[in-house]
Amino acid sequence: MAQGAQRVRFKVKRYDPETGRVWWQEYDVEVYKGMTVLDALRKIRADSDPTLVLRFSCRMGVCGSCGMVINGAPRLACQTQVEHLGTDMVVVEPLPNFPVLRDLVVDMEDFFAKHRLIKPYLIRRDVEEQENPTLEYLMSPDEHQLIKRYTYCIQCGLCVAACPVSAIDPEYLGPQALAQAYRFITDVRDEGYAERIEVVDNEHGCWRCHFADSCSVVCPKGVDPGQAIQLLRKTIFKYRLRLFRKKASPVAPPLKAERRPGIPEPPPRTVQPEEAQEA
Amino acid sequence: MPRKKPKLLDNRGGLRHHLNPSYPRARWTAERWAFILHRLTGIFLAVYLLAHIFVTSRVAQGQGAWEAIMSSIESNPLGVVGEWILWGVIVFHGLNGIRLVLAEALGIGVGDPRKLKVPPEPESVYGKQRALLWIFVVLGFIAWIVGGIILFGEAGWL
Amino acid sequence: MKESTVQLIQYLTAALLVALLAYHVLQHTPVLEEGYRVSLEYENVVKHYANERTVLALLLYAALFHGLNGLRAILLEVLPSSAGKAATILLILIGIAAAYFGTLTIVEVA
Amino acid sequence: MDEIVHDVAIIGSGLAGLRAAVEIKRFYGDKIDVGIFSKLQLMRSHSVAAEGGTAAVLYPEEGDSFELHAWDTVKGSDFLADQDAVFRLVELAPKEIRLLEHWGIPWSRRPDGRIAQRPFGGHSFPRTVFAADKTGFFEMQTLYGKLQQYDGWERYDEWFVTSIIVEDGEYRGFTVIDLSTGEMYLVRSKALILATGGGGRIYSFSTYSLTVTGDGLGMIYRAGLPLEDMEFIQFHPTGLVPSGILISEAARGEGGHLINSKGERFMSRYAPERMELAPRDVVARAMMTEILEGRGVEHPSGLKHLYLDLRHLGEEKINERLPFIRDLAIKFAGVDPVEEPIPVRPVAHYTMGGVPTDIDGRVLDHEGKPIKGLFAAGEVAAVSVHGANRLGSNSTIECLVWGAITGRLAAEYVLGVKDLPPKPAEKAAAEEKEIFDKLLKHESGSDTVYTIRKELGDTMDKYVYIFRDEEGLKKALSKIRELKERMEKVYPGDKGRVYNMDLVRVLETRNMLDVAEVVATGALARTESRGAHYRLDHPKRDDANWLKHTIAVRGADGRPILTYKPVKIIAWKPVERKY
Ligand SMILES: Cc1cc2nc3c(=O)[nH]c(=O)nc-3n(C[C@H](O)[C@H](O)[C@H](O)COP(=O)(O)OP(=O)(O)OC[C@H]3O[C@@H](n4cnc5c(N)ncnc54)[C@H](O)[C@@H]3O)c2cc1C
Ligand code: HEM
Ligand code: SF4
Ligand code: F3S
Ligand code: FES
Repeated sequence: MAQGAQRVRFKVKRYDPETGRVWWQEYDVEVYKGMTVLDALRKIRADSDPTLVLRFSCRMGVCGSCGMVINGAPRLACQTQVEHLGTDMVVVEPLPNFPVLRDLVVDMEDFFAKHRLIKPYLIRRDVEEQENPTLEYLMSPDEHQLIKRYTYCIQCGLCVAACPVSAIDPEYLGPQALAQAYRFITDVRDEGYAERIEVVDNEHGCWRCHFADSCSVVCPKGVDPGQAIQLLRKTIFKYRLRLFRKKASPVAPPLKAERRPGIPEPPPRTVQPEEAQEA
Repeated sequence: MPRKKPKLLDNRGGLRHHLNPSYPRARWTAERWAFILHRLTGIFLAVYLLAHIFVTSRVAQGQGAWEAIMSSIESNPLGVVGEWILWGVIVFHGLNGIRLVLAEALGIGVGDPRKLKVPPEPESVYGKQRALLWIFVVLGFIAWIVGGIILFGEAGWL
Repeated sequence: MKESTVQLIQYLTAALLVALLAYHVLQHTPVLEEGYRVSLEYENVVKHYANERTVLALLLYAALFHGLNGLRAILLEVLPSSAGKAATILLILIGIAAAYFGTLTIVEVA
Repeated sequence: MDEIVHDVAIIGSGLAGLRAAVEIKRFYGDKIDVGIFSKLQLMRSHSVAAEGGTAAVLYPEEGDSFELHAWDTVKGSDFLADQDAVFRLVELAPKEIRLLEHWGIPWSRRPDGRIAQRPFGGHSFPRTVFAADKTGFFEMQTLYGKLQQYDGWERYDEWFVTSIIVEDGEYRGFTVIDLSTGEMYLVRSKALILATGGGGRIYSFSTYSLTVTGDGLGMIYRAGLPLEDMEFIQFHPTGLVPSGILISEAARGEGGHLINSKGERFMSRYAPERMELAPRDVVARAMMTEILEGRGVEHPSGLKHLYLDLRHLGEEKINERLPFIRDLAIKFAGVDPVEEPIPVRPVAHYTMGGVPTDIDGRVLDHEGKPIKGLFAAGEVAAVSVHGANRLGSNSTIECLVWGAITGRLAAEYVLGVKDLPPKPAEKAAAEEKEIFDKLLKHESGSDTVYTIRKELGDTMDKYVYIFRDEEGLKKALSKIRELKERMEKVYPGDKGRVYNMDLVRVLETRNMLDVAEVVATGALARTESRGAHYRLDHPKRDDANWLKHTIAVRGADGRPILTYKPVKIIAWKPVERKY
C-alpha cells in the first residue's frame, strides 16, 4: 500500500432487534498504515453512521471485547490491521454460535455460564490456609509453564465461534471452558480435579470435541484449547483407571536469606508518632 | 426481579459450519478436514456394517443364495467401484483413527504445553500429530491405489 | 455409564479394530489367498467362517459397538438432549438385533 | 421506572470492584446480597490493561520493610500523600498478594518456587510482584474466577450508570440503563461501593482503555460531592507511538534503556543514580525536555518520540519476562524489540486524584464529613496514597487493599441498618426525563460527540500536559467551557433503545467535560510544581503555601469552587526530592 490513504470498502452484517431486520451495509473508509479494523469501524461510527454498534474497550488485545468475524474468520478487531488483510473489501459479521443482540454485539451469557460451571478458582483442602495465607504455595517456574499458555485466555469467544461442534450442539461446553478446566486440573496448587472431572465428563462435555483444532488456530492469545482438551481427556482416563495421583503443592517454608547488598535503610522519621498531626 | 430480555437473533453456525472444513477461512486446518472426513467415513462404515451383516447372513442359506447376491455385486460395475471406495474409506478412517487414538486418548503428538513462542502459537497444530496425519494421508493413498489395482485387475478392467 | 467409560471403549475397540480389520482384510487379499475374487467363493468363505469363528465374532461386536456408538456421538450433537437419549436407546436396540443376526450367521455357517 | 434492590451495590468491576465483591462474599456469604454493575462485561474492565506489577513487601529477610515501602511511596508522592493511608497500604499489601496466590493467580516465580519480584521506578527494593507482563489481566482473571465460587450475587454486565443520588448527606440510590434492552432502572441499596476507575480518556494520547471516561468522578461531582487533587495526572514515560498503548515500566525494570535521536542514554543527565528507574514524573519530564530541545524523532503520524531500547536484554529474557510487550510492539507498531528499539513518548496514564475518602474508604463531603452508605475504592477514590505522583505498581495494590476494606466495611454497615434509604423518586424521574424525553428526542446540529471529544482530547494534550503554564491553562479552560456549552446541543445520533452506544458516548462526554474542567481549574490555581504537576512559570515546590490537597465542588454556576485540605503527615516531613 502506498504511503497515502487508500479507500477500503467495509461490508457489515447488521441486525436491528427493534424491527428484526437483518441486512448488509457498506461503508467506504480511508485507511492509513497501521489502521486496525477496530479503528476503521470506530471511524465509521464517528463520521457517518453512529447507529452501527460493536463492543470494544482496551484496543490492545487484552480485554476480549472485540471478537467478530472478519473476512470469514473470527478475529479480534483491535488486533487485525486492515492492511494485513490485503483485500479491498473487508466483510465483517458478528460471531457465529452466539445469539446476536444488535449488529456486531453478541450475547455471551451462556458462554460465561459454562465457564462458571468448571469452577475457575483454586480448590484446596486447607481452606483455613487458603483464606488466611501465611506464605505462598510453592510452584516452580517449570510447573508454572505447564499452565501458562492456558491462563492467557481472555474469554473472547473466538474459539467457540470457530468450533464445528459448538456450531451444532448448543449444550457443548466449548473449547474455552474445557481448556480452563484443564488449566486448573494441571495447576500444581489445585486439588479440585475430582470435582472438575465430574463437570466435564458427560455427554456434552469434553468427549464432544473431535480435535478439529479450529479453536486453536483462531485463538488470538495462543491458548491452544485443542491441545488442552486432548490432554484433559488423557487425564480423565488416567483418573478413571486410578492411575492419576496428585498431591497439591505445600506452603513455602520460611525464607532464610541474607540481606541483599545495596538496599538503603529508610530515613529516620522526622515526625514522632505522638506528635503526628496535620501539617 | 426478573429482567427484561432483549430480542436475540439466533446465529448458530449449524450444519453449514459444521460440515465446512474451510471455516474459519484465515488459516486452513488439516485437522478440521480430517475430522469431517473421519465423520463421513465413519457414518459410511456404520451403515455398511449393517448391510454387510445382512449380506453375509446369506452364507448361512447355502451356496445358491450366496452366489446370487455376490454375482449381483460383482457383475455391476458400480459394485466394483463401490468396493474400491469402501477400501479407501476403511484405509482413511482406520489410519486417521490411529492418529486420533494417539492424540485424543493418549495426548500423544499434540505438542508440549510448556513450549511458548512469542507471540504464542498453537502447538497442537505444529505437533507431531500433524506430521503423522500427512504420513497417513500418503500411506493411505498408496494403499488405496494398490487396492484399486487389485480390484480392477481382477475385474478384468486393467 | 460414565461418558468416559463409553469413550474409553470406543478407543479400545478402535485399537482392536485396527488389528482385527487388518486380519479380516488380509484374508481376502492375494497375501493370504489366491486373490480377492477367489476368497469370496462359497467354499472359501465357509472355510474362513470355520477357521476364524472367534475373530469374526470379536470383529462383529467391536465394530458394532464402535460404529453405533460413533453414530450416537453424532446424534447427541445434532439432536436436543431428550431426543439424544431416545436415539441412544434406539441404537442399542439396533445393536442387539444386528449382533443377534451376525452371531446367528457365524454359528450356523461354522 | 422499575426498581432493583440489593443490600450492597457495587459500580465498577475492575480490580477494586471485584475485590470488594469477593470480600463481602467470603465473609458474609448469603447474608448479604450483592449487585455488581458495570458498563462493560465484568471481566473486560480497564484493569486488565495493567501490565507491570503490584508492589508489596514480601521478603523482609532480604532487606525490604514496610517502613521502606512507605518512605518510597511518600517520597514518590512528593509528600502530598496522606501518610496514615500509606502505612495502611504497605501493611496490608503482602496479604493481598498471597490471597491472590492462594486463589490461583499465576505469579511469576523464583527458581525455588517462591513469588518473584522485579525492580520498578521509585522503589528502593525490587518489590514489584508480577505475572509476566499482564499482571492486571491475571489479577482480574483470578478475582473474577474466585467470585464464581459464591452464590448470592447478581451481575449486571453492560449496565451504564447515569447518575448517583445523594441527598441530605446520605446515599439514596442510582439510575442505570440496561444497554441490552435500553430500559432504565432505579437501583436502591443500603450501601454503594463506587469503583469506576479513573478518567484518563480526557486526553487523546492515553494508555487507558477507550472506555475510561471518568463517569464515577463526573457523577459524584454532579451529585454535589467534591473531587480531590484532580490536577495531578500521571504521564507515563513510555507510550507506544502512535496508539498510546502502554509499554510497561517493567521494560525498564528489566533493564531497558531510553535513548534519544543521537543514541544517548540521556537519563544520566537528569537522574544519574536511578537512571531510567527514577519515578515516572521525573523520567517523563526528562523525555519531554529531550523532545523539546530537538533530540526527538518524528513519527509518520506527526508525533515526536524517543526510543526504548531492549535489544541488549536478548530474546530469551524478553520472551520470558516481557512477552506481551514484544507481542504488542510487533502487532501494533510493526517493531520487534529483539531487533529494533521501540518508539515511545510520554502518555497520560493515571488519575492521582478522585473522590475524597477517609482512610477506610468512606466518601467525604467538602467539609470532611462521611456520606452515609457511600464508599469508594480504586482509582476513582483519593484516599490519597499517591499524592502528587503515583509510584508504578502501587495502584493495583491500592485497588486490592481498599477493595477489601470497603467491601468489609460496607457489609458491616449494611448489617447495622434496617431499612433502605428513602426513595429518591424525584431525582430519578428527572434523570429519566432528561434521557428519554430530551436526549433521545432531539436531533443535533453539526457538532457530534466525536468532534467534541476530539477537541477536548487535543486541548488537554496540548495545554494540560507535562509542562503547564498559566497562559496555556487559561486557554484550556476557556476551550473546555466552550465545549461544555456546545455539548448542551449535542444529542445521540442513534435513537434506538437496544445497545445504544451513541447515547452512552454522549453521557460519557458530559462526565469527561466536567472532569477536564476540574483538572484544568485545579492546575491553574496550584502555582507550584509538585510531582506530576509541573508549572513552567512556578518550577519550584512550595511547601509553605501548597502542601495541601485541592478540593473542588461544583458551584451554582456549574463551575468548580476550590478549597483546600491539609495533608496528614505522621512520619516524614517534606525534604527535597532527588533521585
Ligand atoms: C495501561 C495501564 C497500565 C497500568 N499498569 C499498572 C501496573 O503495572 N501496576 C499498577 O499498580 N497499576 C497500573 N495501572 C493502573 C491501574 O491499572 C488502575 O489504576 C486500576 O486498574 C484501576 O482499577 P479500578 O478497579 O479502580 O477501575 P477500572 O479497572 O478502571 O474499572 C472501572 C470499572 O467501572 C465501570 N464503570 C465506569 N463507569 C461506569 C458507569 N458509568 N456505569 C457503570 N459502570 C461503570 C467500568 O465498566 C469498569 O468495570 C495501569 C494503568 C494503565 C492505564
Ligand atoms: C480401523 C479401525 C478403526 C479405527 C482405528 C477407528 C477409530 C475411530 C476413532 C478414534 C473414532 C473417534 C473419533 C472421535 O470421537 O473424534 C472413531 C469414530 C467413529 N468410527 Fe471408527 N475406527 C475404526 C473402524 C471403524 C469401523 C469399522 C466403523 C464402522 C462400523 C467405524 C465407525 C465409526 C463411527 C460412525 C465413528 C463416529 C464418527 C464421529 O463421531 O465423527 N469405525 N473411529
Ligand atoms: S481460548 Fe482463546 S479464543 Fe477461546 S476465549 Fe480464550 S482467548 Fe478467546
Ligand atoms: S474446534 Fe472444537 S472440536 Fe475440539 S479441538 Fe477445538 S473444541
Ligand atoms: S478491544 Fe479489547 S480485545 Fe480488542
